[in-house]
Amino acid sequence: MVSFEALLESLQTGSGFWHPLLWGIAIVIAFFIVYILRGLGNKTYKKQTEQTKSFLSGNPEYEKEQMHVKGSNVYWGFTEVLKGVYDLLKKMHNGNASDYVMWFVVVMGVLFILVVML
Amino acid sequence: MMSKRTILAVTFFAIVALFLCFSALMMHPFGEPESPEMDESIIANAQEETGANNAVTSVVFDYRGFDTLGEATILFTAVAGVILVFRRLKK
Amino acid sequence: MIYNIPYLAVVALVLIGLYALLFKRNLIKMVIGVTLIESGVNLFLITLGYRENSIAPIYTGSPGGIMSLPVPQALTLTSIVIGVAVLALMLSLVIHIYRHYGTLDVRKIRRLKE
Amino acid sequence: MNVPDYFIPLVVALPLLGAFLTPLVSRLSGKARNAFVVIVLGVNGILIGLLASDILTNGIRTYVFGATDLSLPVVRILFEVDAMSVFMALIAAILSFVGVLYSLSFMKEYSGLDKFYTLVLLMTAGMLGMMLTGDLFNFFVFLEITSIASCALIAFWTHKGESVEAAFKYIIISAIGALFILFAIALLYGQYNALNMAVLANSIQYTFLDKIALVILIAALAMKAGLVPMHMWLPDSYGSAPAPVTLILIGTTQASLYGAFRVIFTVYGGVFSDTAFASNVIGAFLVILALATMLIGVIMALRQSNLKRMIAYVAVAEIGYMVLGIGVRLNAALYNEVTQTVVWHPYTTTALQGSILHIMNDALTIGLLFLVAGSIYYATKKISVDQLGGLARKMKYTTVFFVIGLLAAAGMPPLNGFVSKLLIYESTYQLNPIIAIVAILASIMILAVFVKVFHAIFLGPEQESLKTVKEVPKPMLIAMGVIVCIILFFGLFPEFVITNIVEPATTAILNHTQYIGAVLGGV
Amino acid sequence: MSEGMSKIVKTIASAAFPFIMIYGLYVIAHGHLTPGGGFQGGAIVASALAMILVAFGSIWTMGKIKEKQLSLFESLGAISFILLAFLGLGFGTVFFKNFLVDNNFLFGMVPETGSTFANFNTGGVLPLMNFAVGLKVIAGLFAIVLVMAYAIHTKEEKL
Repeated sequence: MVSFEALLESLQTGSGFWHPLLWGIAIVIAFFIVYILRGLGNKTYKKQTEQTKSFLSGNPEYEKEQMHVKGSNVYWGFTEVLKGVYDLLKKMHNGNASDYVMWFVVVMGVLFILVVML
Repeated sequence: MMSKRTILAVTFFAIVALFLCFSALMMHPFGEPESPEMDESIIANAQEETGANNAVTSVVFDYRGFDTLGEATILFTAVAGVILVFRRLKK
Repeated sequence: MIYNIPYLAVVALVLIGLYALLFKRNLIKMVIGVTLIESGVNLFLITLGYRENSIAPIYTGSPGGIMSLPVPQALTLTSIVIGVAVLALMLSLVIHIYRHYGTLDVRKIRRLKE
Repeated sequence: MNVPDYFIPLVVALPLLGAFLTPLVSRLSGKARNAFVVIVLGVNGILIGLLASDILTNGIRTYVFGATDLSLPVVRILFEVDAMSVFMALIAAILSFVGVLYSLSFMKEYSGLDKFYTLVLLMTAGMLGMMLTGDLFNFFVFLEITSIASCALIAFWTHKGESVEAAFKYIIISAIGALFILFAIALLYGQYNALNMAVLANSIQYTFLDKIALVILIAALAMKAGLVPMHMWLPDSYGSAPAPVTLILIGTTQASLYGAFRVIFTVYGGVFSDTAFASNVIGAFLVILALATMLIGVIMALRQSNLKRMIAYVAVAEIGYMVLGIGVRLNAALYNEVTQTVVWHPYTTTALQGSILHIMNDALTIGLLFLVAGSIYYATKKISVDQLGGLARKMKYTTVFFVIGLLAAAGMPPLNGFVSKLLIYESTYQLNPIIAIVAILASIMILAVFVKVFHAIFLGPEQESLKTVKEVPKPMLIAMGVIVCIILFFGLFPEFVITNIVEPATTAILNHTQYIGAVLGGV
Repeated sequence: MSEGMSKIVKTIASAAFPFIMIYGLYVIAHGHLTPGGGFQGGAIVASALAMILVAFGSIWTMGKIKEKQLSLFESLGAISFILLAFLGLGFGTVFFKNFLVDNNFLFGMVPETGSTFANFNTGGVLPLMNFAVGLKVIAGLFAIVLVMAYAIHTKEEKL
C-alpha cells in the first residue's frame, strides 16, 4: 500500500532539508576517518607498560567501587554555580498544595489583565 | 508582617475577584435569556420526539444521553477508586 | 443592575471557595472550598435557565405558560453527580493522608517537594 | 478505506463497556481478566487505526447521538472527528495498549488488580472522549472521568504516603481546573445558548464575557497540561504513580493540551482570524511561558536524585516545545490593512507542525523512559539514582532501550525527537532568534540530564547490593520494544509521517470554517 | 459507634426505612412524568440505606452485605444502561436512539402535545434507563458510604 519511494523522501523544512540516510552515510564516513587516525596512533601505544596506568599524582589507585561517581554528584560544579537560581526555585517548589492553586490564580489574573484590559 | 506569598496571593485574588464581578455585572439580566432557540425547540418537540412529559428527563436521557452515560461512568469510577483506595493490602 | 444580584451571589460563592483553598490550612477546609466552588458553578447554571414567572418544564398537569429552560437543569444534574464523585474520592484520600502523616495541616504534608 | 459511521461512537463506547464488564470477568480468574482487557484495548486500537486511515484521507466526519440526521438548532450531542482528533486518538490508543501490556507483569504482585484494570479502561475511554467530542460540556464530562480515574490510579500504592499525597494534590488541581472550565462553558452557554463547539465558533463575537471565558479556559487547560508555573503537580503525580499509570497519564495531559488547541484554534479561531492584536498578546504570553517551562523543567531535572521525578521534570520541559508552536502561531499574526484580513507567515504553520508532531514524539519518548525507569524499579526495588550503578551488565535490553529513549528525548539525529525539534527551531528562529537559541539550549541540557542518569545507573562498576539483579520479564520488554519500533519508524521516515499524518492534522486544526461547515452545512 | 446507636434509634430507623424506600422507588419509576428520575430517587434510597448504616453501625452492615456485591450490582446497572444505548444502535439506526417510542410496545405510547395527565406507559427507553441508573446510583452511593464508614474502624497496617 505504501510505496517505498514515499518513505525515502527528504524532509523540507522551509529553509533547509533533513534526510536520515544521508546523515547515516556521513556518520559512516566519519567512522572511517576516526579508524584511520586511530591506526596512525596505534603503533606508538605499548600495552603492559606503565603507559596504560592511570596517574593520580603519585597516589595509589582506588578500587572500582570507590571510583564510581554517584548520580547526585555529577554536575556538582553546575549546581554550585547556579546556587542562587536553585534557591529561588526551591522556594517556588515547596510542596504546598494551596500554593499550586495560588499559581493558577496568578496566571489567571495576569491573563485577565493582558487579554481583557488591552 | 505579611509574607511574600500572602501579598502575591491577596493581590491576584483581588484581581480575579474584580474581573469575575465585572463579568457578573455584564451578564444578561436575570430571568431574561436572549434568544434561547435550542431550549425552545426542546420544549416544543420533547413530547412527540421522546414521548416523555418531563422535558428535563428527555434532555437528560435522550437529547444529552451521552452526557448521562459519562455521568454514570463517573459515579462508577468514583466507586471503583474508593474501593481501590480502601482495599486490603496484600502482606 | 439589580437583576444581576444572583450572578453576584454566584461569584461570591466561587470566591469564597477560592479563598478557602488559598488561605486555609486544614485539608478538610480545602475540600469544603472545592465543594463551594462547585455549588457556585451549579447555581450559575441554574440561574442561566430561569425565565421571568416561568413554570417547570414538565407537561404533566402543567397550568400552561412559558417554561424555564430544561438544558441547564440537566447540566446541573450531571455536575452535581460529578461533584459527589470528586468529593468522595477527595475525602477518602484525606483519610489516608491522616493515617500516613498524622496531621491535616497542608504545610506539613510536603514530602514531595523541589 | 471507508468505515461505517458507528465506528465513531464505538471507539469510546467499547472501552466503557469493557470497563463495566471487567468486575464480572475478574470473578472468573485473573488470567481471563488480563486477556479480556488486552483484547478490548487491542480491538479498540484496530478500530482507531481504521477510523484514522479513513479520516486522514477523506476528511472530517460527524456523528449525531440519538438521531439519524442533524436538525438545526443543534440540540443533540455530536462527535466531530477531524484529522487532529484521530491523530490524538492514535496516541491514546498506543499509550493505553502498551501500558496494559506492560502492567501485565509489572503489577502482578499487587492486590486490587480488577479495579486497576477497570480504571485503566475508564481512563482510556475518557481520553478518547475528550479527543473525539464536538460538544463542550461533553468535553468537561470526559475530562472529569479522566481526572478521577487517574487520581485513583496515582494513589494505587496506598501504603506509601507520597502516593496518597500526590493523588490528593492531583485531584485538587484537576477539580479546580474542571470547575473553572465548566464556569467558562456556562458563560458561553448563557450568551449564545449553545454547547456545540462548531455552533459557538460560528456565532462568537469576542465580547467581554467571551474574553473572560477564553482566559479561564486557557488558564485551566494550561494547568491541566502542566505549564510553568502551574506544573508542580506533574512531577509529584508522575513520580509517585506506577510506571504504566504514568505512561497513560502522559496521554491525559496531552488530551488537555488538545483541548487548548481546540479552544484557541477552533472555538476562537474566527476571532483570531479577524483581530490580530488579541492573538499577538496571547501568543507572546504563551511563548514566554513555554520558554520558562523548558528552562525551569531542565534546571530542576538536573538536581533530582529520584529517577522518576527527574524524567517527569524533563516531561515538563518537553511540554514547553508543544506550547511554543501555539504561541508562535498566535504571535506572528499580522493584520493586513489592504485586504482587511489577518495573514500568517508560512513558518508559523511549520512551527505548528513541529509542535503537533512533538506531541506524538513526547508521548513515545518520555513514555519509553518512564517504562525503563519502571523496569529498573521492578528489577532492583530502588528508584534513587545514588543507590544504582553498573546495571548495563545485568539488563542489556533495558540499557539499549534507555539509550534510544534518551537520544530521542534529547533530539539527537536520526531519532524522532530531532525531526520535530528541527521544525520548531527553524520556524521560531524566523520569529525571534533568542527563542530558538533558548530551545536548543534546553534540549542540550536535556541531553546532559540523561547522560548523567545513564552514567550513574548503567555505567560504572556493579554495586554489591545489585548482585542478584536479572533482566525484566518478556511482556515488559515487548511493551518497550513496541514503542522503540514506532520511535525508529518516526525517526527514519520523517517526511512520510509528516505528509500523511501531521500535515492533515495541522490543516484541520487551522481550518475552523471547515469544522463549522461540517455541522452547519457550510454557513 | 461500631456497635451502632441506641435501641430507640435502631427501632425508629427500621420503622422509617420502608417508607423512604418506597418513596425513592416511586421517584425512580415516575422519572419521565414527574420531577425526579434515576439519580434523585437513587439518592433517596441510598440515603435510607445510609440511615440504616448509621443506626446499626458499619460492622453489622458489612456483615449483611459486602462492597463486592454492591459494586457488582452497580456494574450491572451500568451495563444495562450502555446496552440500552447499544440496542439503539441495533434496532434503530444510531447510538442512543430512542427505539421504543411510538411503536405500541413497552412504554411505547406518545402523549398528546401540551398539558396532559400522567400516562405511565410513555417515554420509550427513558423509564428503562431510569431504572438502570437508579440501580446504579443506589449501589454506588451506598458502596461509597459503606466502604468509607467501615474503613474508619479498621486500622490499616503499614507496609
